[in-house]
Amino acid sequence: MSARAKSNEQCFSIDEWFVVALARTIRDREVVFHGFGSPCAQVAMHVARHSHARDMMLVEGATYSINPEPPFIPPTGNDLALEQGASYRMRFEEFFDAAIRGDVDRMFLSGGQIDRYGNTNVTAVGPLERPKVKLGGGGGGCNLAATIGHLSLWTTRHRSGRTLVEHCDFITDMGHRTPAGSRAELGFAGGGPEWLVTELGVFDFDDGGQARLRQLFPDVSVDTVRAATGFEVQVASDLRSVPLPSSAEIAALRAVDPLGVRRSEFAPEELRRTFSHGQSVGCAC
Amino acid sequence: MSARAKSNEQCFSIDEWFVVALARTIRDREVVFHGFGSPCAQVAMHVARHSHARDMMLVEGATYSINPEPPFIPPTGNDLALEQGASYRMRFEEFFDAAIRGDVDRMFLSGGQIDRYGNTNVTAVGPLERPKVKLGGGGGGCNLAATIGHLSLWTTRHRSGRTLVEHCDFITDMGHRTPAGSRAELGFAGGGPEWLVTELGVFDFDDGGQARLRQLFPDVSVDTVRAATGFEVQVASDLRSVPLPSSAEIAALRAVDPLGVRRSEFAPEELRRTFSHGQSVGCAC
Amino acid sequence: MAFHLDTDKLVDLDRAVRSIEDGALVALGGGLSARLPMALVRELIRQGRSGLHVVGSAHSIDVDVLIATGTVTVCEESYVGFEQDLGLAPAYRRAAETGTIEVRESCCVTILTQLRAAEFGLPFLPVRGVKGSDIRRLHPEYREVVCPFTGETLVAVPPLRPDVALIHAPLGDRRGNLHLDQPYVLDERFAAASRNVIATVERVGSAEEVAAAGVTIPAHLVSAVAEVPYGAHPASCYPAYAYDRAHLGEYVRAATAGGSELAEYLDRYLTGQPTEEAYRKLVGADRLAALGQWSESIDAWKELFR
Amino acid sequence: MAFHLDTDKLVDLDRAVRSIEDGALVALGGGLSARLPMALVRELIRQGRSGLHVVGSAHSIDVDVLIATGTVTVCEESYVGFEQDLGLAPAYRRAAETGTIEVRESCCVTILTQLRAAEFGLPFLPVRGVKGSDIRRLHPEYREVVCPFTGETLVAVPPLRPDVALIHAPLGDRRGNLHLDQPYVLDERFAAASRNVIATVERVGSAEEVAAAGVTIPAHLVSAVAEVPYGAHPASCYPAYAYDRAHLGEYVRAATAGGSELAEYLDRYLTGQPTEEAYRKLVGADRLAALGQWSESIDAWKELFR
Repeated sequence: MSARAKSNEQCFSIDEWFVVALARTIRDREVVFHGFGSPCAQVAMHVARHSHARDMMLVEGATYSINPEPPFIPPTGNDLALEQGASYRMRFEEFFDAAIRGDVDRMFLSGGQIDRYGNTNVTAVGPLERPKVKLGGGGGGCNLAATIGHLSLWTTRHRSGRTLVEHCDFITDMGHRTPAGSRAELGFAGGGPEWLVTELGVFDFDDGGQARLRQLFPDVSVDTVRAATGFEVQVASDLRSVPLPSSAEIAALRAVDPLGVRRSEFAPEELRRTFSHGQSVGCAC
Repeated sequence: MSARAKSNEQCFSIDEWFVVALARTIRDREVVFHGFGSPCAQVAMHVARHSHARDMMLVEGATYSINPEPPFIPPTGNDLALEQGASYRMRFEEFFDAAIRGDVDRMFLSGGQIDRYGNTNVTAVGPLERPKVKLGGGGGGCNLAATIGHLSLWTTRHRSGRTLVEHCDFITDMGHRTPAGSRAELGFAGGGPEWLVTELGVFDFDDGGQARLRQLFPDVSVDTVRAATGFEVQVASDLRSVPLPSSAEIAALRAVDPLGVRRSEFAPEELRRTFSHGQSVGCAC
Repeated sequence: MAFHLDTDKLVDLDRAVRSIEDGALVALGGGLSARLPMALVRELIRQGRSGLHVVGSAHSIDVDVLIATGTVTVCEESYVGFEQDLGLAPAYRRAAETGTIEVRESCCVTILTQLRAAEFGLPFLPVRGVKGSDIRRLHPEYREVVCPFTGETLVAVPPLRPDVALIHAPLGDRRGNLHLDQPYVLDERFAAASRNVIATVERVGSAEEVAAAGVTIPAHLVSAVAEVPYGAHPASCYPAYAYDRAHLGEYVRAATAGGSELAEYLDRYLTGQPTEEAYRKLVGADRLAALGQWSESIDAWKELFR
Repeated sequence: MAFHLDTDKLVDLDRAVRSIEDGALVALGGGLSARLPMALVRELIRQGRSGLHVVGSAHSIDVDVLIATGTVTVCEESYVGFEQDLGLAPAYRRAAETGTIEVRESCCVTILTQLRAAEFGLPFLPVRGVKGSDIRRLHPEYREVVCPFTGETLVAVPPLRPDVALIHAPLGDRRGNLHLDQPYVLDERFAAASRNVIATVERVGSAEEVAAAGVTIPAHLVSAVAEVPYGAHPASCYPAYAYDRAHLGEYVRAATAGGSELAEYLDRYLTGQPTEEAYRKLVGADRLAALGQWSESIDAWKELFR
């Protein structure tokens, strides 16, 4: 590695730090899946498998290939690039059956709306009969969310104020509790949302299944989070800064995502946020 | 074909005529299946496909291969010989699903006991708790018999007097009616037994679902059939001789079954019954 | 259902599509922007089909352009869109927001389960996760069933038996045997659950060639086959070609603008081209050939996605 | 269930089988006299395992010899026997007739359905045909369920989750990827529904070799792999070898006779041979090699079956 490249890894942007924060929600030896149209989660899984979770089983989100070594992450999820070097390629139903019977440990999920219980809406904003925005839809999330071991939620649009909401207009994928009841009441074996990572900070979920702010990016204040959040923000007593990414993580990320597809999830103004290992904010490199 | 071979086809034994009679229960363009351990039915299907039913779809009974051209029929049903030349090899579940949803038109079924409604017992003779004879078991027949279009039943042990019985000790595969009800009452889409071919003659089934003698082999009398049958024998008003096999059918049969596995179904004394096209009984060739 | 036993099912695209009736329940093969049955979709539009009820997992331009042309009445896909890259599906979004189509959004697992009910010959099958989701509000046809062993209440879903599944494959033979590369998405299940399968193939090969490549969907499930090179364009059909991201971008921009811009796109690429040959000519041989150059090097491949 | 993520699962046969407990619910792979997991069966007998509950579709010497040695308490196969050729399964028949085993004879479709319930993570699934059959009398655990759409009463069956599936494959790798030739019978379903899969393979190859041949059962479903040449003998394992009809005949004669003749067979081939190597030596290298000569000519193949 050249001195120039090494130096570059001292310096990173919010999309990179964000992806690393997502990657760290994965534990080693977990079986992990991401939905399609989720480049941040997709890149995060590859980063994890090349850093702290080398023995995880990575299942690609639309090719169902296992542990591929893609030469790059393409901007579409069902692409042959995502099967390169895979040890096996599951059939569609082979993956979904495994997930429904409880053999998949973690899934990444996002949403146009997310509420305090981690319920997510990817179906429609506004009234169902005449929605203000018809979103793309949930893919397989509705059933998967019930049975997969843990969910890592994320959004890159927290600051908009429209994403973390008091109530989802439509619950596509269940979090910890919906008007229909809790997971226990519905008989769901999956543990539900464990983390919610946003471009402002990281939430976990308390015993009542409600989101709780645990970590902040260093250029973000609790007030900023409160202002951007539609539900009352609980703050953990040990609130701290999001741990810095390692050089190895940054290197892995840049290697797997040379096209920068992860960046498509962020508003352009967010992408100006850069950091370095030396100073936590406003890297000039 | 040599003159000698041609002459031989004028002369045939009961196993050959019997298999041809079975073959003729198949209509062209039907999808047809035989259970394993059923060499007569197995050979009959190949005979049909090489004579009057060239566009049938033949599904081998334990390899689920479609339209194979086996170099010979081996004495075991799950053998690679039975996949040679197949246009496709179904998975186990692919075949069973097709049959259960109604895409298979005909199945051959036999039984250690068969009653007048075409119910068959391949499970146990005598009381269930302490059977006199534990038979092999029904494979997939119990569900298949409910939904496959038509059943061609057969037995080579009619003369024993123990096979066509008043009541089956155990109903493995349903015919037209069991103590649980009729097919219509149970909601079964399959038409049930259409033919019952024995080494003595051929039965069809009347509107009430009861077996009715339609054809006799020429060396068999109605009294012989009555003596060998545990239920009252209904005789069709147009009772006639089993139609003779054609030379082409005999040739097809001998080509596909050079090992004579079909003969394993018959008692040795039956196999002495030979016939010819010129004279109907007691061929001397 | 009922197997298709004809030994020669090779027909031209026009005839293959003519058998599909207005109002048909149509399953769309492939997924996202891969192996979509676009030639079949274009021919449906050329023939002015209407009232279709489309079902599938996660789809993009196939569904959106059918909606843009007023071909669809009911949309029962699990997702319609262009992922993060190109965003929401413009025509789908507009039609849903203005109520010109009925959205019966479903979940991949539920669709799979309903296809299995048809494939297994069962009158219902249970699913679990729908219970916590508002997806259920979009499906008043769902019922409940109590497990007789555990007492658990599950959601019961009915069989899904499409009138026809539209599938594009890289290779097939005249009998209808199809070879697909993975991911097969729902194509195998569609083929087994649907009354008819109409397939387009990049190339018709001999039965031996298809058998050697591997039969993914057997002939007895397929009712008609048409040979249509680039029949998935602008979706990918590996190993032949990658997707045409620039074309998808052009479509999304036109469809987002709507009005005359969308009409222009539709006229230019669909109604204005009487045949697939004309469509290919319009797109351009050079452009199509470039999509096949993904295999030359990683850099060439990457270049297609910049 | 729960995936098996270890990267090296290669163990010796003794250790592989030691993990199976007395009383286990054991699924037997292969079918009739093809690809039966005979080395695993022999090792179970050598280790004196007892109380097994065996499940499978149509089987022969594997089940019969387990019963002959008193290893089985409950038999839930759809068929046990030697087809028309060699007839009824002697030990199975005797044990059933004298009540020394519990016969829970089932139907292939019902077993498939129960395995699917486990594979799909559902607490029950419906079947239909059992209603007209006395097979139901052998299964008091079955319940009924009414279809909420049609009102039809169906039989509800519970999931079948074997503790372990025993599978023999012609080729596998150290991670546990298995390549099988068709027919796979229930092996794929067993692998997905069972808590553990213990596999023997004719030969361990590289991951690349197995991938090129085609992975039928993926490593994450497999808990242990042992390399055992002729591990299916006297059943077949194509393309390596045909079944040993003479040996099956020898077994059936001894088992039919029972008493000292059966004891002699069991001592000679099973308890008297401490390892598979000793078993192969006893059967004879020439005999085993002859079973591989099926591919030389049709006549050579046929000769094995005369």
